Amino acid sequence: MVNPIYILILSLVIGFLLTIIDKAGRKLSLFFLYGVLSFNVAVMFIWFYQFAFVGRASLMIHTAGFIAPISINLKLGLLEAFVLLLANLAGLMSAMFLFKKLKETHISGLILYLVLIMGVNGLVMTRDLFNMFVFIEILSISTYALISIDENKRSFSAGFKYMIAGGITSTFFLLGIIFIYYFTGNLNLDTVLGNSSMLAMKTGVFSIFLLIVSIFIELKPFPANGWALDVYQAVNSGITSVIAVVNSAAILFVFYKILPLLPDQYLMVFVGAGIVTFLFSNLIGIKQTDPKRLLGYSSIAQMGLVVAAISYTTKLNISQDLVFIMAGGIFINHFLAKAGLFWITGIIKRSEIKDWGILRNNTPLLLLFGVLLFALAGLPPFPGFWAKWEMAKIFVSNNLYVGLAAVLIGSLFEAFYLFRWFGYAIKNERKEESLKPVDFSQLFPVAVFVLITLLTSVWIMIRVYAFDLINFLPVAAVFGMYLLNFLKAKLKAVLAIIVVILYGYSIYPLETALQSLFGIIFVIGSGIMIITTMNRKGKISGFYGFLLMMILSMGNLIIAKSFLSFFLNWEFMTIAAYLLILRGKKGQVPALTFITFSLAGAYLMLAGFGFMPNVLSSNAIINTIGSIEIPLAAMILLLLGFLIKSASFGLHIWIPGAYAEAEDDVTPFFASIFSKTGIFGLLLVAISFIKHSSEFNPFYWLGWLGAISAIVGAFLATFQEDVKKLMAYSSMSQLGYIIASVSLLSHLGWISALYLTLNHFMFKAMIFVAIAGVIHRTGTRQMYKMGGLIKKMPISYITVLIGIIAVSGVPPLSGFGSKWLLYSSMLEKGWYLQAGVFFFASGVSFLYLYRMIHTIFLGQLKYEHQNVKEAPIYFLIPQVIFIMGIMAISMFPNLIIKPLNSIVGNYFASTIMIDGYNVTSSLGHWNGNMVMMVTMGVFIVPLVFLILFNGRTQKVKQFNIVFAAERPESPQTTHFAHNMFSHYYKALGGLTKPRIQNFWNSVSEWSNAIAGLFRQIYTGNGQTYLLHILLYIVVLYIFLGV
Amino acid sequence: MEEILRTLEQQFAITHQNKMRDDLLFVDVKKDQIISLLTYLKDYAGFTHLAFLQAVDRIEDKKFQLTYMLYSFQLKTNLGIRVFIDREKAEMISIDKLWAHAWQYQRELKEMFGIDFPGSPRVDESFVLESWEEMPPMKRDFDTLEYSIKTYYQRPGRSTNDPKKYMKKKLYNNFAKSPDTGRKND
Amino acid sequence: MSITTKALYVIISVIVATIYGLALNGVVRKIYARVHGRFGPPVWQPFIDIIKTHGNNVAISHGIMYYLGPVFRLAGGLGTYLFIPVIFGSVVFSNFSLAGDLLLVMYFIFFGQLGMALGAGEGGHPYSPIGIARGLAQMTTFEVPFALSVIALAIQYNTLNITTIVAAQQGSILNWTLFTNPLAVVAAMISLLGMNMHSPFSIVLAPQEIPIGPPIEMNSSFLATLQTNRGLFGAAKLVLFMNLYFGGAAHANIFVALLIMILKTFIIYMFSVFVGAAYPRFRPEQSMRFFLKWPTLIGIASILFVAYF
Amino acid sequence: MDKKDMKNIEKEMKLANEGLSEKERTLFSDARPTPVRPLNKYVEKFLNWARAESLWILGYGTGCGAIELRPLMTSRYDMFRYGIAPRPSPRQSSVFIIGGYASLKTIKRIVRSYEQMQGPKFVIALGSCTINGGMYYDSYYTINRINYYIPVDIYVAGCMPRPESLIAGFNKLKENIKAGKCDGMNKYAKNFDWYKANQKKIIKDWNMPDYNW
Repeated sequence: MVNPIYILILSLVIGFLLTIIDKAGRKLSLFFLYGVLSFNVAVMFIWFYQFAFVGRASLMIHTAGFIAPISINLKLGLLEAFVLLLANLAGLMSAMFLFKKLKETHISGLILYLVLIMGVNGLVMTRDLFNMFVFIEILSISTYALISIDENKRSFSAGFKYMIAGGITSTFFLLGIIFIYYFTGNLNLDTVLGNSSMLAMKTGVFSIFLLIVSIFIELKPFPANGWALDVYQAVNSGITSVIAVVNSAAILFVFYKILPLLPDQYLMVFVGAGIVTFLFSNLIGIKQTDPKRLLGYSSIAQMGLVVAAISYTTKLNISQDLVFIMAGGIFINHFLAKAGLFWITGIIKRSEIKDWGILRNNTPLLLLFGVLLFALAGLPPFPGFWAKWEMAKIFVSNNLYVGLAAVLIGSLFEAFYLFRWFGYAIKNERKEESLKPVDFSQLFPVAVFVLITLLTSVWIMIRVYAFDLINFLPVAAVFGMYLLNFLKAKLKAVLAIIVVILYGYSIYPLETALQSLFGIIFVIGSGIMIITTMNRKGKISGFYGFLLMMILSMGNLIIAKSFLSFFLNWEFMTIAAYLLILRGKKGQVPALTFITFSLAGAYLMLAGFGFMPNVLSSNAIINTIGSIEIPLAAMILLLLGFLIKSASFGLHIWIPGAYAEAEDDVTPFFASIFSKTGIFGLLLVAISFIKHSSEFNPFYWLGWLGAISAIVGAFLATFQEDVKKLMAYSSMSQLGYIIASVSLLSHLGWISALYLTLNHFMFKAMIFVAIAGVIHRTGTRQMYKMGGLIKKMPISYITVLIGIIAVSGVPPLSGFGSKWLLYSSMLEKGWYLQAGVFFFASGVSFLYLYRMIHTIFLGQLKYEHQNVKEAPIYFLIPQVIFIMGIMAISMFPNLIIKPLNSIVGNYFASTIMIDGYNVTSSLGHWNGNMVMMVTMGVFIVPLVFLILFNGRTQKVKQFNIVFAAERPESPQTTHFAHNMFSHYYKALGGLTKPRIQNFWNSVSEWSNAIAGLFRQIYTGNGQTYLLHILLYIVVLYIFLGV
Repeated sequence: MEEILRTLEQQFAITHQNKMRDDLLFVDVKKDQIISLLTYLKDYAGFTHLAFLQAVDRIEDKKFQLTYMLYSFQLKTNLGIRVFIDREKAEMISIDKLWAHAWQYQRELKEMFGIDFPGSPRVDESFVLESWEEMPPMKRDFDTLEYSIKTYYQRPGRSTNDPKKYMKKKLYNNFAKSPDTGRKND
Repeated sequence: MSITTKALYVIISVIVATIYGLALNGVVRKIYARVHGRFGPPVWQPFIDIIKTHGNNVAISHGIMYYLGPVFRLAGGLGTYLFIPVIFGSVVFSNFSLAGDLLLVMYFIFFGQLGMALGAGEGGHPYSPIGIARGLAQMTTFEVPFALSVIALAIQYNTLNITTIVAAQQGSILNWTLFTNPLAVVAAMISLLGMNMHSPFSIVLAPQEIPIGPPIEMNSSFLATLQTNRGLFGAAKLVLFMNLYFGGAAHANIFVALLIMILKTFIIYMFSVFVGAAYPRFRPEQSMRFFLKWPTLIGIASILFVAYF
Repeated sequence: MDKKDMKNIEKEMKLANEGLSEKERTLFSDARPTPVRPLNKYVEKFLNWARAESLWILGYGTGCGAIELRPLMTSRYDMFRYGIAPRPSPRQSSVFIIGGYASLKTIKRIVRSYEQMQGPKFVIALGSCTINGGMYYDSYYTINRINYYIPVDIYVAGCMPRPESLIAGFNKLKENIKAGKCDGMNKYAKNFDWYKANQKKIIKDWNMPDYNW
């Protein structure tokens, strides 16, 4: 066991000797530098191992042979070891990253670096206030100097600002020490803590305040942090990551150490200040386009959040585990991700996030970048996610709603700018020149940190939350497919199908009633749909992994046993969906919209789950939710979250872009399967609600919302030229039906909802697959550019025909069943006007359905499509399967009605009678089988009649039409397709003005404008920054109310 | 009006003037002066409206007579500008820059008389005749009867009568005796 | 009941309805002519027309969907008719009303329209989709007052079963929906104008602007099929309205009941004929706005009336 | 006949459609019209009666004579009482009234519309111009004899004939139909090449298929 004091000693000794060693060559001095840094890491690793796994008590080191408080003492406990391990590792890695720089720079750079790391180590370990001051000064001075390692004007000026800020905080710190010494006669932290009653009076608190606030200023709270931002932007990336991460970690630890001095009642000020910092830094962050400055804002925000978390946990005295997950989670997340990202900015060296498309050329680096970015955005399975989860729970249980809201809004801002950045890296229009090969010395640190991030995540999932292996499957799938990247696409598709089948088989025993229905949709449906993707050629890296991730996480939703597991998989699903949308040709903006809305939904749900009671159960929550009473607030928040996924009116902005711009064979997944997760969520909430109905019934309003979604979706679909957008809005409309029928909360209503869900799943899947085939063959999404394809693609046409009959609810196909159930249940419930709206909506749906089938398949075939062939077989297989499905349940409605009746029977008393194929509700009856028979009868009779009576029937071609005695000039001018419903637009188009779109646009504009306003406080002037700091301290003092 | 005519005489070398009515005058002008004349009339004299542009085949003089019929809304007067161009090399300056709609007249003249208007838009497209391959049919040296007989299968047995005589004989035997027409015939 | 008897009954029922529907068309043409001061075609002219179009010895077909379009249309008419019980209490004329209720009938109307729209679409003539686009657009709007009126009925009679609705109206003339729920009847009758596509809502077929609209390419037997459907479908719609709003046709003697049906449906039809003869045609957007204004408000009022008063 | 012969015959039955560009040829049917064999005598008689009693005229006024069609629909002449009705689409009409002189430009449209009508179809040529050119006999752009281009069933002479004459023409047409004498469609099909040659002789820019189905 090496005494950690040797770290300090060795660093100092080597530091002083370096000037001499350097005479023997830079190699030797570098060897010594790395040697010392590695030594630090090794020592800390051993100690960390000892504390964490062997269970050693924490170590007190007394210097100068005296016992504290007479001498300075150092403490090395689990926390210290942990922080120092990370800090030293970051130090070593940063040094590695700076290898080239250190080779060239003046020897003082190396010395300063060593001293800086030594300062950090000391600062973390020391228990003496004055000693702390000394170390802070050591740290600060070495930092000033290192800032200007690049020797340009901006870094000098940044260093100077840093010095001013450092100077003033040091002054306050010193003042605080003086006062504390005056009151307690001691400077040893433990002793002072022991005598904290001596500081309970106003002046005492003031002295502690001075102490803490100076440390706090060092942590760059908003708005007194202008100096720090300049530093982040101007300084060499390696150094920045040290400043942002290592320095911050040390200062933060000091803050943590001295925080207990402050009486509990004053801690809330720092919680508030931290959250304000988090919110506003992230808000300003959305204005940033320079990646380093952007990361700077993010750093500041994250530090604010950590400060808030630490202050709050200190105030609440909650269990150490939670503190670790909450504060530590955010901290470690920030620590690893930020360091890594700063390094990557150093590698890429592009000062505009728009130019980051260059990253695409280097897959490993892109992967590292992605992992770090997702970690920073607080997505699962990374530590930040768990921290936010716990934070939401704690904040809610202590009624700190404003704080929670601020944190979540801030997180959303952060996610927005991070994903915008990611979007630019993955996708933009420009062609990028190839990236220079990255030095191993630069890549290695990033890789190490990514690895640590992942390991930490896994560790948290297994050790802290004890998740089943099944929850890892989505992530495992991604990595598995990444490893199998060398395989051909078809092989991968087959593999994916096998995985899905095995997965479905393995979760089948876990499923009961309602779960099996959604299991069919999520798992079996996906399995069928994967066949479509087999048409792809080449390797198509990074597709099947995300697809599997989405499918498996959707499957996990239905068997999730806890809210956390549910939410975790929900987030996995969102991530996978985001990445899949981003793959589309013009996927950047839609993907950003999607992830922003999805994350907003996720944060609402997070808050909602915060309100939920803890459940520990061995059964899936969908089965146990009935016994849990969901508080109203949670219900509303959760419903909002689910409504975003099911693209309800007002929250539907993401849907056209996401559906349209995702790749054609992926869109069916979104439209037919992914959208059902929102419905599943709604059912989850509703099941609890029906068992514990409260006075306020959100579902009544949800019913109206569904009706409005249905009608607005239908209207919007009617006026689209883009077939995929048309179908996207159609989905919105159809999901409106489902939302409304779920909200009926009645037996018939739920049968209707589930019937609609299954029906929508099938017809939307087959239509989208058919459309994908058409787009694949014709190469356009604009409907008016197609036409007459029935002759070339008859099977696709039949699919679409059956699909639209099923959508529109025309008997005899299954669509009518859903309409009959819907209206019967609505009238039964007394929702008369809603039923009227649905009648209107289903009428309007004819418009867009006819428009779609006519403009694509009927009318005039274009010259350029004369040689188009039927869609590839891989597109046809799923279509045929779904056609058979639709036909089966149309012909034999009992196949579906009976199971649904028994499923819904678990929640409501049955109100329908099933006699043979005759279904009787309290209002009317419907015999699907007989309808089918009669329809076939009345169809065949005229057909036979016509065949018999028609004279010589000449088959003619497309131009053999009566064209007012002229001949058609070209198919383009003869095909009536573009702006087909102009007359309808004239009459009712006013209803489709993009009001909601405008609303969200103005939300984003206002956020931008406010961000711009706040950003203006950073003038770049050192004196202003100084003023900020002083004013900030005054304001904080006033808030403290001492 | 007088003033305008005077200006025309002084500035544009009008060769001939003919006043048909108070509000209908014709002037003849040389081919090369037509643009400047029309410009003057349109921009200064208030003859803003080009009513029509048509041609007469003066085969005896070996000339085409082009008539630009202008109208002034202020003076409420029609003014015909006549230009004689060579029949053999029938070519005229296009005035579609002055009156955009003139291109249509010029296109018609090109089709019916073969008068070319270089630079006029779409002047070579067919105007009313589809697939016409003969000489321009309105030229007086084109024998339409001969063409019709050659092309359209005359039905034998058709006879032609002078309407006036025929009517007298066939239908209105006593028409001449009626007091009304009788007096006129005298 | 054996299948053969049922089939026989259905055939009788269909033939009666078709003949009645076509004759009604003939009568209406005669009436129009008399209004104009003409003799007009003979009443049986529609039958001759159908025989003649069927008798055409050449036909052209644009493809399978085109071929099936008229079949769909007639199947739609047949089906709509067959799901309506024509005469209350009659076995012969009960059709297949066991298969479903009012909702089924309302949605089966679309079956023929959709099929026809597709068939006409394959014809490739631009006027067809123009007519269809107008027709569908107009349909979405006139369905609204009708649907509202049907909802009002469902509230009033607490059922969607047509036979039950008719049964509830028996006894006295004052039991008719016409008198028990006049607002719903007004709304429905206005939407009937749209359904019948008489002027002022005849823009779909607009012979002057888009010659005859959707069926412009239809010829020979295809056209004859459509003409047959015109009679049958028209009769089916009128029978539906009679059942829902005018007490249906019920009498112990089947022929008297048929007479009642003929009388009632004739009067219902005359309503739209008179309106059609008196009013000029709306433009598409005008008719859409019209239906969504007063008729819809009346429909909502009828719902509120039965639901809350 | 073996299969090969059948194929050859089918090939001969195809029209060349030389007036169309290569690209357009795929968009037009190239089938040749064939004469239709009559059905059973009594059936045909019955159908002829129906055809005669339901005459749908194509609403296409080809010349100045079209002005005489309007009064027919008014209450004064009331053609509806004879079962005559206007129809906007050639697909659905059975009578084509050539309303007076037919210019070269019009004959193109006449041929096209005539061929688009479904048989049996009848032609009434109205006015002297359709018979021998009438007063336009020497015009460079007006055809003289309409029956060189499409078969004509009834001529109504005059310039212009009054609506009464037209009704008389209709009644004559009815008689002829009932007597089974109006077989213009088959005549056209049998003498297709002759008609086509005549048409193509005067229509120089033939840009339509040889038979407009």
